Amino acid sequence: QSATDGKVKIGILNDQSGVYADFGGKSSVEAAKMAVEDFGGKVLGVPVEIVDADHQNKPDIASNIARQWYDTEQVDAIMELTTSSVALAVQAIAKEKKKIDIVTGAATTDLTGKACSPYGFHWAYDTHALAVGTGGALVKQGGDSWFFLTADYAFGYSLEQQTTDYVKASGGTVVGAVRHPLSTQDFSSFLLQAQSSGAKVIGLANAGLDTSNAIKQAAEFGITQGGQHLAALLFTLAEVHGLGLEAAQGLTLTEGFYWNRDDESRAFAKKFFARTGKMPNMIHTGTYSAVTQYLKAVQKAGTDETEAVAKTLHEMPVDDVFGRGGTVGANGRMIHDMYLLQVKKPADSKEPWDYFNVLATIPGKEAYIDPAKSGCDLVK
Amino acid sequence: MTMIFGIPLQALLGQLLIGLINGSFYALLSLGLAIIFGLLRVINFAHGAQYMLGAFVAYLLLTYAGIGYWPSLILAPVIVGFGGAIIERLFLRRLYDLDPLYGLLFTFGLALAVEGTFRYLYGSSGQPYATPAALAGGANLGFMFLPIYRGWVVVVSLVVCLGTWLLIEKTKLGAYLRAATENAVLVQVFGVNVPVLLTLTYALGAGLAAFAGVLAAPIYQVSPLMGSNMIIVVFAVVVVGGMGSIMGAIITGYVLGIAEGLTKVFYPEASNIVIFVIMAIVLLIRPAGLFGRDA
Amino acid sequence: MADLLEVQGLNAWYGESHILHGVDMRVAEGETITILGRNGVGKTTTLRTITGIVRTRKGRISFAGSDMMHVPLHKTAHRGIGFVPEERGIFSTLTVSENLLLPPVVAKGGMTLDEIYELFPNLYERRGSPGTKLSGGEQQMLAIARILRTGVRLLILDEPTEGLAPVIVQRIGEVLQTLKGRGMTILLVEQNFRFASRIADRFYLMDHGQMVSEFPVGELPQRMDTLHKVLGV
Amino acid sequence: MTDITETLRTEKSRTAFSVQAGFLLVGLLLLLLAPFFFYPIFLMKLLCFALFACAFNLLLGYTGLLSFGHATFFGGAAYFTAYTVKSWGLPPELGILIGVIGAAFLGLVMGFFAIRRQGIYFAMITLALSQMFFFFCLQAEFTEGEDGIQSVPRGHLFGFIDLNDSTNMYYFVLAVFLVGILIIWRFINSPFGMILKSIRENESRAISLGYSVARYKLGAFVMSAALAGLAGAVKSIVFQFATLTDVAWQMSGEVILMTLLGGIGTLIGPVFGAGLVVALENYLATSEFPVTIITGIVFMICVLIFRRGIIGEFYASRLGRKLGFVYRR
Amino acid sequence: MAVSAIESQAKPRVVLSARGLRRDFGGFTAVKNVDLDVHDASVHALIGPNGAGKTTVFNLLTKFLQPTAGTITLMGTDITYTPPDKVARMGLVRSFQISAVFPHLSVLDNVRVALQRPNNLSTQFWRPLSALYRLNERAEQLLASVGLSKERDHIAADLSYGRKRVLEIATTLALDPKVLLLDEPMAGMGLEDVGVVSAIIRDVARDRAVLMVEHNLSVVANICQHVTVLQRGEILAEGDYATVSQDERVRVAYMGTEEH
Ligand SMILES: Nc1ncnc2c1ncn2[C@@H]1O[C@H](COP(=O)(O)OP(=O)(O)OP(=O)(O)O)[C@@H](O)[C@H]1O
Ligand SMILES: Nc1ncnc2c1ncn2[C@@H]1O[C@H](COP(=O)(O)OP(=O)(O)OP(=O)(O)O)[C@@H](O)[C@H]1O
Ligand SMILES: CC(C)C[C@H](N)C(=O)O
Ligand SMILES: [Mg+2]
Ligand SMILES: [Mg+2]
Repeated sequence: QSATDGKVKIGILNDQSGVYADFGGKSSVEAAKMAVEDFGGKVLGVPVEIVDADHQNKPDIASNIARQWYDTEQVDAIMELTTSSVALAVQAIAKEKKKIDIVTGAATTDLTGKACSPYGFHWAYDTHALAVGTGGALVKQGGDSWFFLTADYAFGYSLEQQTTDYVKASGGTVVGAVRHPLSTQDFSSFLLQAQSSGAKVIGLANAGLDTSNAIKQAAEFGITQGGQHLAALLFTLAEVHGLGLEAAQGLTLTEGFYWNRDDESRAFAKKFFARTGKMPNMIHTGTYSAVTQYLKAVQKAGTDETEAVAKTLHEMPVDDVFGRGGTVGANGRMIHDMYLLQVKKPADSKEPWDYFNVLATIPGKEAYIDPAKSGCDLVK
Repeated sequence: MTMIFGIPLQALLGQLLIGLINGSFYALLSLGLAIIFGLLRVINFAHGAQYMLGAFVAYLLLTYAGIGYWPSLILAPVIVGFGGAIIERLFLRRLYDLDPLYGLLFTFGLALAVEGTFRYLYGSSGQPYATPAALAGGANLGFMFLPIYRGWVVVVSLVVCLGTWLLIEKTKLGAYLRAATENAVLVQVFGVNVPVLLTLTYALGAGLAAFAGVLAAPIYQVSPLMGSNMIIVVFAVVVVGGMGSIMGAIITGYVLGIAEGLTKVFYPEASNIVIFVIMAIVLLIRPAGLFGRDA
Repeated sequence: MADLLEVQGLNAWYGESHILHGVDMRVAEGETITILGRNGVGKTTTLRTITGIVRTRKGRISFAGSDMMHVPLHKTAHRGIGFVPEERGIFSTLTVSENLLLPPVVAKGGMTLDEIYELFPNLYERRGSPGTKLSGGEQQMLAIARILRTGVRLLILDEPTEGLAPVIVQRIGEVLQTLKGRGMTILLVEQNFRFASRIADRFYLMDHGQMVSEFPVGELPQRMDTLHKVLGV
Repeated sequence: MTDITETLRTEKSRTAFSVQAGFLLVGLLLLLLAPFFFYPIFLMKLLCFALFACAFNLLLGYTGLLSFGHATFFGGAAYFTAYTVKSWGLPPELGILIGVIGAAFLGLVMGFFAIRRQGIYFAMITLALSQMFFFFCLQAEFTEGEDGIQSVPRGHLFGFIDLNDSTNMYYFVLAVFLVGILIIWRFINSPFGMILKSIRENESRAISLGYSVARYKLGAFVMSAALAGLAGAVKSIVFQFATLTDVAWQMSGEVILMTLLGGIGTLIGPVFGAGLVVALENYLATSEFPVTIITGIVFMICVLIFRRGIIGEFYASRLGRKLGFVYRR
Repeated sequence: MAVSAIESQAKPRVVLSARGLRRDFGGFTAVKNVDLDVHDASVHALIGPNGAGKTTVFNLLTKFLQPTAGTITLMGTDITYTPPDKVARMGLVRSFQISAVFPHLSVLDNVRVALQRPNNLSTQFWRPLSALYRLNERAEQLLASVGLSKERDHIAADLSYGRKRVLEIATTLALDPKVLLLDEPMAGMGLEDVGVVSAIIRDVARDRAVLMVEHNLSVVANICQHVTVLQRGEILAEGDYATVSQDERVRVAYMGTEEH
């Protein structure tokens, strides 16, 4: 029993220089390396190797790298895959080449829906979980009319769509939406449209710096003073840190992990902080978890051969600092609890990186789409 | 709410104002391009990079030297202009005798290298730059909430554009510049050190771009690619205006900014391309541009 | 008389094409010299090479005793050479007075603005209008006037009467006479040698990039026939 | 500006002819054997870009027009092909044909506007128009925004050659490349090419001889666009992808670099230029060092001291001349 | 086509005519009130001091410049708004003041380029260059007629200035034009070439109209039947050489008199 080609190699493919670089970026590579070290550095008697690359959020660059990794560099699994367009592209290649991919960085539910792969897994979070978490919370607070600022690609559409569904199901209305290209710098004219729409909630169906910029500029144009509410549908610790508590306070957001949750998470975070100088968000930790689980599966399957590992991954329960009590659906979705968080006021933050109050824990079953209803044709 | 063509007045005026703000940047940048092109016959593709550098220098001054917005507003253009002067002396100068396309290609390469370097050093995500305290906040104009800083941008860009225009139209140095634009050799025969004039002109153009960059820093993120997105639109502005006159460059900049703002109200899908569409129409009617003279 | 300008074995090229093939000439202080020659023989090129505009050149040019071959173009004016080009070079975006004030004063002895306006009253009337709104004659006057301010020692003129009405030609002749009277040295290219004959002290005849003969104004009558032939008039 | 082809024609020297034929044969052999030694996808990418650069050079090198908008044709064709193959289920050869026709049409439209101005203005106008096309692609439904058109099936060529097999795919790309080069070669060395050359040499004279210069330029522009489109269309089949990268202005810049680096106005220079750039990018793709820094610096160096490009310098060198090459611009 | 239709009728004596031609550059009027009739089978000289507007008139007639006012008629067809390439195809062909050859083409190719269009060999992009070989014979004839046979394979740029002008004339003749406009065809030529070119022009003008700008008055006296004198954009005098050269105003403005 051994690795088929004498090595086990994991590729971390993510955005390391663009608008989503803070989400994961180089720090995620560290998280992956930590996972390998914590696992003992070897599996089935061969060393585990991590390679990484920056895909600049461009699906074509990502595909080229992925192809080359799978074809010529004996990479066994590719992980993280920030941003949905990239993840969809790479998952398609992985499926065709019968290789494993575990997505922790992208959000679209298509990955485990119509684009699902027997060898593809979706690990940290998804748009449905965000819609349920953040969208749901705001609707409950009375935000029953929405206007969306949507990133113009798969992720944005799916986040807007699922939040819309949720809002409508709760009796609310959506009064309009504008789409903006990835990495937009000036949101002012979009914000003016949102402002004059009169919606109670302006839903930011975007991510990363796009969201941060939109929030900052909304403040500049006095949008929150005007009584409208901003919903950052995808926002993590990293962005809160970048934006600062002053500007971010009061935002409601949903993450799959919070470092200050319990002792176990704090211990992990401390180690991570020592290596990267920042506290982990759900994507860093998700990547750690994905690498760990993959190695466990290889170990258990006794081979790095794709079919066997994929089978094991589907069957084996997840239990680590990230995915406590997680299970993997037949569509590849890892189902675990999510946390509804609120950003603290600057005065309430007791230590560096102490940013959130945990408002609620959303059970995995609620947060994620039932695999049977996901539209994935692998689920009978 | 008052409506105009089915559009709330508030939205219309708001977008117009935003168009004017964008127009301020277009005007500053196309002005710099026009000055450089007029004398050096170089289409300065690095103009976007110099705009970005202006913003970055301001950011770096703040981060590493604690120098704030106001001094940066002067310092950054001077620094970038100085860098431009060096580039002109060392490289651009060698290209004057060749097809002007080489100047375009050289500055294109320069832009790539500079932007690449900053992306390498700072990532493409961009750095925040705070609005100076004195200009923070906003004023409620009734139809919209105008951030004071953006109002300042419009005013200061108008002042700088007019100032530059006066410099060129009303001073001795400006006369040299205009004369050299027409016939550099003759001006040199008249004892003017035209090579130095060329250097100064390039520095001035680069400095103007950098100035626009500093102005932009608090509005947008300070990001390595902020200029490359801008420069192509500015090229279109320049084609529409034609390279004939300084005033033409300024006016076209503002007008197209506003046109873009209006499109955002009436047909937002086309807002990104409206300037290019206008360019195509102008080309059909007046190939030399609105203010251009036939080459 | 000392030679103010001395040119020896001057060769010049436009790109690949070799235009001047060893021009030799000298101009004494205070003298007025006219270069004659058919179209395209290199008269303009000679002037442009002496002023330093054409820089692919070989040979020797010395002015007031010092070598000019390595003087940068913008320094020639400061050495005391003033050039009025064939195409006059009036700047259209500059007003008449801006045009006038453009060349720097390089030495004492130049005319003041007032003197110039006195000499060319019609320029004074039009001092605020853009250069190219002037008539051809006015442009030519402006081109000459522009140099007079600077106090140069050698005035180089390329076909100053080209395309001008006879009255204006006459006016320009008078101006040049005045300058001559003040002791200015003048080097002139002229096709209209009847005009030239009234102000020049000496002639050079140019052909194929060389000076083929040289003669004082007195010999003009007996040279008329050869000139007619060579100049194809 | 002359190269292999022209010496063939004037047959100035027999030895030169055989030397060049030798080069050609060796080159061909290398291309045929390459997939046994190199990663086929890399080779296919290289060939696509080489064809793209040659098509671009047809315009810059032989018509004297610097287009800064060729990404439009390359990327546009990629979108058309990808869309028709994926959504309409067209076979690859038809998809490619549609891509080429689409690119030619885009070339006609862009050319119509741009031909009105010359030199730098031409460059700026093509740049602006291609940026307009970029925004169109960004917003149009069928291009699927930032996602691009993904998972384009490679399908079966003429119904029976399985392009999913990378060897088949490679030889198909090679064939397209060779046909493309052949077309360019014929185009340059044709009566039409002769007129193009004379227009570049002296435009007003050509007009005074009764040639409607604008139409000839437009013809060359459309041809160049169509061939650039061919390259893009094939690339979309190879990579099963069409994305915004291919229509972005950086792509237009890249193809200029390839051509400049290889040698403007030489038939095969751009092939070498493309090879170098693609290899460099491949090498740097997984390193952190942004490729644009290098690209930019190479650009500057080329413009400052190396304007003839690799092949141009070689032709102009003593060895090159001895072998019977001529470089004149 | 219109041209041949007209040709089949009685040949008009005036083949090219302009009425009230005017051209402004910015505020400056380079040409005004020019009426001009160029007759078939004759050589017509346009003379005048430098800057008089001769080249500008050429540019207007050949439509390289659009007149600000006035009309131009070529063999009965109004060409005031016809583009220059079309005008050339109608049979009005010009040469340039600065020699206009295709510098990097061979002498033969220079002439062949001109022959391609009338032989419908200019748009084929699918045919090899050898398709042009059938033009060689005609091209060589043309070269021989101007004495350039020896230089057939030279690169045009390598020719002397005078030979370039000769080549330019050969190229122009290749189009078999009805009306030829020659801008200073002999400027900068050696005496030998002047003779050759004068002879060619005279020969050519047997069944064509030639309008030429020329400074060399002995040439004008020799070969031109009509002379038009231009000054500051306006026509100063017109007629045959003898008349014109006696005209007092012409002598003052152009040739110069002892007194002015
Ligand atoms: N910029 C240039 N590039 C190339 N050749 C030139 C240039 N200027 C002039 N020539 C050529 O150099 C030669 C001499 O020109 P130059 O202008 O000196 O003649 P000229 O004697 O002044 O004639 P004219 O009486 O017409 O002014 C001519 O053959 C002309 O065609
Ligand atoms: N494109 C232009 N723009 C502005 N002015 C022009 C232009 N072309 C010619 N001119 C002006 O028109 C006048 C007539 O010029 P043109 O070239 O027709 O003279 P010409 O009679 O041919 O002279 P030459 O004998 O020197 O060739 C000149 O004053 C010239 O400066
Ligand atoms: C990094 C990201 C948060 C990107 C986003 N989740 C997406 O799926 O496209
Ligand atoms: Mg001259
Ligand atoms: Mg002329």
